[in-house]
Amino acid sequence: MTVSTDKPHLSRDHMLDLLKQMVRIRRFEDKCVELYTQEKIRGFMHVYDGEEAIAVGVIPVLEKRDRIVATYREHGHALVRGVPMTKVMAEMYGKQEGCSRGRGGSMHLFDAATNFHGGNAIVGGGLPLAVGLALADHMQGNNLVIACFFGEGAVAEGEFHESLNLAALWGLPVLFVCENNLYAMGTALAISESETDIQHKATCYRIASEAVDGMDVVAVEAAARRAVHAVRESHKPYFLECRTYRLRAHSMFDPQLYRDKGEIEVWRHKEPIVRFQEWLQANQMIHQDDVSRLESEIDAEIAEAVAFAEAGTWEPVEQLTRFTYADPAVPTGR
Amino acid sequence: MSAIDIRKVIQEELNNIAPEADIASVDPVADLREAIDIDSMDFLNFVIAIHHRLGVDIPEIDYPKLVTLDGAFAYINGKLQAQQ
Amino acid sequence: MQQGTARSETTEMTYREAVREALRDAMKRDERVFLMGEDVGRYGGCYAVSHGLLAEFGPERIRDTPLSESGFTGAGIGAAMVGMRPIVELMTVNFSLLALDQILNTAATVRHMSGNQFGAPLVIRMATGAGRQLAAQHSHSLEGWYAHIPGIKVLAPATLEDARGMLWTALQDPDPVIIFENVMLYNMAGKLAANAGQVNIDKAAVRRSGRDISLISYGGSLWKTLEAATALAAEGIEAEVIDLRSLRPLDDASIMASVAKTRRAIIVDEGWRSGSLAAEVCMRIIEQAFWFLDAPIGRVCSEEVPIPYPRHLENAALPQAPKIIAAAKAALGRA
Amino acid sequence: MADFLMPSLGADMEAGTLVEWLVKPGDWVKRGDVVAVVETQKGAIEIESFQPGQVEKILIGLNSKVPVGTPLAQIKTEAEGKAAVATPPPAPPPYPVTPAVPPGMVVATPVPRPPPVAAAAASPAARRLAQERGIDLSMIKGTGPGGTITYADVEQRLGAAVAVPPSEPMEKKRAIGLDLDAMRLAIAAAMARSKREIPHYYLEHRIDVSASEHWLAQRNETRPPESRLLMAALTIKAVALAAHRFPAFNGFYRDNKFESSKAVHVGTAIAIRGGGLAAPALHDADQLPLDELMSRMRDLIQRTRAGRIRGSEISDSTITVSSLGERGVEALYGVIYPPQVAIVGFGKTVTRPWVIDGAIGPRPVLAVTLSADHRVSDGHTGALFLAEIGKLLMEPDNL
Repeated sequence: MTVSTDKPHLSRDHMLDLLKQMVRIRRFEDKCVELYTQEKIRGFMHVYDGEEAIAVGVIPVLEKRDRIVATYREHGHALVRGVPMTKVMAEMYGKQEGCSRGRGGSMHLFDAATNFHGGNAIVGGGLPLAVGLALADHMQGNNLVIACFFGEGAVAEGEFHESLNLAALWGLPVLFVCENNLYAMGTALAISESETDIQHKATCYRIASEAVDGMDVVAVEAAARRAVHAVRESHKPYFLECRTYRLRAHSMFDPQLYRDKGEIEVWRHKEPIVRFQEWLQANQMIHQDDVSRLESEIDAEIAEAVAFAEAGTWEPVEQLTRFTYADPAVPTGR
Repeated sequence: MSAIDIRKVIQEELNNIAPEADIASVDPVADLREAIDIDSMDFLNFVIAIHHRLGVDIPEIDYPKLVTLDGAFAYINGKLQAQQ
Repeated sequence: MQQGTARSETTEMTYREAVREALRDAMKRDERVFLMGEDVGRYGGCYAVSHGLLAEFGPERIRDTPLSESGFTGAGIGAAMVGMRPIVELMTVNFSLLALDQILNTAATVRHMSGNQFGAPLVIRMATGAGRQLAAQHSHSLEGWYAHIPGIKVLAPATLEDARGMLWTALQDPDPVIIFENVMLYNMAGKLAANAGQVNIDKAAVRRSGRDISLISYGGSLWKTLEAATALAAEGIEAEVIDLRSLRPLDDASIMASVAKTRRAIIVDEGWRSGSLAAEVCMRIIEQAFWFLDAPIGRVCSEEVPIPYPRHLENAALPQAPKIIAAAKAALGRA
Repeated sequence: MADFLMPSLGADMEAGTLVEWLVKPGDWVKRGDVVAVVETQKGAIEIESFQPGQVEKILIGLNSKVPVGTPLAQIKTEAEGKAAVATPPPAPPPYPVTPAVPPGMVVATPVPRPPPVAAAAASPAARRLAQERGIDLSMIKGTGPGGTITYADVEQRLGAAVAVPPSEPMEKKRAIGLDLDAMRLAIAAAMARSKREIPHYYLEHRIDVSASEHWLAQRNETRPPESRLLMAALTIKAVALAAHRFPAFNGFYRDNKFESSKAVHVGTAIAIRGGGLAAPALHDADQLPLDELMSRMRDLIQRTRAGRIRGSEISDSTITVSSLGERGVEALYGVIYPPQVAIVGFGKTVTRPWVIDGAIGPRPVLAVTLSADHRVSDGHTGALFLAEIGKLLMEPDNL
């Protein structure tokens, strides 16, 4: 699912594809929540409901050779990037057919084939990593773009500032994408940051920056085109703040004491799928049968993924310590 | 070193030599060799122990002064005071 | 002092110069290698190890970093993940705590966690140990912490040969390797073979053979242990001194071979006793050589106290030769 | 009909308390509708139905705490609701109960196979007991893993019940580790055999020991206690040197013949506090310098009284010396320890009137006695033997 980066396409196929990608994430996350309540998925799980427009708007603009670093809320990013839904679901089950051999789980999806350098459970942990990937590219001259996704919570981490400074100081091709969903777990932005205009923080490091309505997939895509183009040409980092909102709890076990239901309802009407679908229907770009067709295609893909995971196998315990260190017989990357 | 400490050391060392004897109830002026059946080797070990623990050297000619509990205490106490 | 010395088979050198030689050698032989750390370039290194390297290799490969330990260590890990062979210098183990998250949660873990999708073949060097009256925050000896972590290897070069030879071998390793250089050794001078080069990094070494007791140590403490062994010999006690060299993985075979012969062991470790590397070595001896033991295994570690600033207190807190001698005699049942 | 189950909402949630129903039987629900509120340790959480259909029956009352997976209500699926009874949707496949620990996860660390028994592998405790009781480990067959010798093996080898396990701290009691009753039986047997089999003859010789006493006092004067000598050391050395010159008193009478011994191992009779006697050997006493002999004797006495004599020390003596010290009697006539052939006794040193160069003066006089086996030697050589001991004691420099 790559999109030409020169001028914004508003073709019907492209619009339908954007809608399908967002609905695909939403329904996948919905199934994951169901499976979690049935104890099929364990550990921590953070779903992407409400923020789909960012992954769907940004990731397709990247090229196959570019690299992505994400966070523990990375199911959507992995799916849009092209990590097979079967392997993602199997990973959620902990089966060895999963994309990280079942060893990572929801927060640690890795895929070398798509240069998906993983989820990361440490807030801000991915930023220095992305800088490193960009440093290597800087030295190897492959003119890549390294997209680094993180929540607004990460800006409080030293690593955020260290990474932005390093990227700006050494001129490294990092596209910093901040998914500002207003809440760092239970802490609203206003009570965790002196300067709540996140995008402004980037200017302190002389990094070109922009803020965009994260609920508008078309706006996000347009901003992403500008950003990726800028990074590719200038070899300098670019900071894209996407203002969004998460409809579900931070994670499964979160009674959301920190926000009231009214606020959630307000955002439910502004969420990306509802807005985009209503806009498309208002402009006769799509019809109800288009929607039901793409929904049934998605449900079939999800059913197949669940079946694949259910049929998956447990890694034999004798292999517990395997790959703690490199195995000379097995090259890295498989 | 206090008087009590000195008597405690003497009692402990005699106890090492004659474990089954009840040193505490021995008449302080009685001849230890009779009271708790110690021979010349035992007495030499006692003298060695006192030298080791308290740094007091007891020449052979002074041995007779230490054959009773009181005698031993007086002799050792005197030597320690002199060293202070 | 490096080039042009007469072709005698050995050159007089300090431990610091041996490490510098190792860096120069690695940088010349592999262009993927670059050095990154605080003050390694213009300043020439906090312990003057990288002095002169900036002029020789330029700012791209001798990279001064801001005080962002987590940042540049993570960057080193990231660069190693995709083809570079960085040498990250964390000035001392004390500052490595800021980078421990990157070292543990990414470097040590990524290969296993990603199902072998990614590795992190970098080398992290850090100074360690006390003895310079730098007080509590700058005197840690936490080799044991790192030796606890599966996924990384941990080395402690105590001799000039190891300071010179371990780096290149470590750089060839596909997994992260941490090299601890004890601060008290930098000034240690000695003779090094002119053609000294690569050494193995997984075997312990018998620095002094003996039959009465095994004194097992590493890094800075090795020299205090040898001093103790010499003193013991004067009293007719023949101590065998084992230099662990690799703290992870531990060379069990060499340890057990020695203990099976002497039947007694004392471990000398500058870490704090509780949960220390010494504790681990003791437990392995009990697990593998229990039937040969003739005396309880002894340990000589730092006193469990933040290292104090005054010299006499610092010395009292650290393992010293007299403590080692006393422990050895106790194990031999001699006053 | 599908069951609506208590959902698992967190990695560490085992149960939930249903605090509010938002639907009642007959209500229609779609996927994602919130149907109830559950109280957990983290607070109240709205739970949604993933099963569209009509609420058939509420199974659980309010405020009842139930484990995860408990059916809370029954929902008639849409199809069922509208048409003939359709087969209920297949119950989700039984969730493979992941064992808390996947099978075989706990890899039992193998019991370390002890190395092949090159040296006698024995547990530290076994070694200590064997060393204390003078037992030779290589004589014991180990029953521990891999034939390794355990504490019990050594204990078993000792036979007699060990009075007190050596690890117990020493309280006020007779010498630890020594079974005095067993010892009394052993002495009785030896003495009876000696009297039965050995034709003893007895000799006595009195010696002026002023020279030795003066030599001792002068020598000890400048020495710390640790390196001082006792008269006992001189007497034993004298007997040893004499036994070396008169082999008829130094050896074993076995199988009806006498074998003299080149080596002189002097059995030193040691009284054990609270009764009991042992005469462990001072090996090669004739070749030991006095200081060495003294320190070995001290060690031997201390170990004997602690019950820690080696097997070899008990059986090796070639001649025995017995002394009752200062408070004994003037002369003692010992009973020979079979298979030895002689025992020399030293009485108490007594100040007696003594004739020197025709004049009488007080002199410290010591009675030396000999009990010897008349099958091996006779009075004449016995007398020469005693005279030699006397001469040596009067010229201490030769000791």
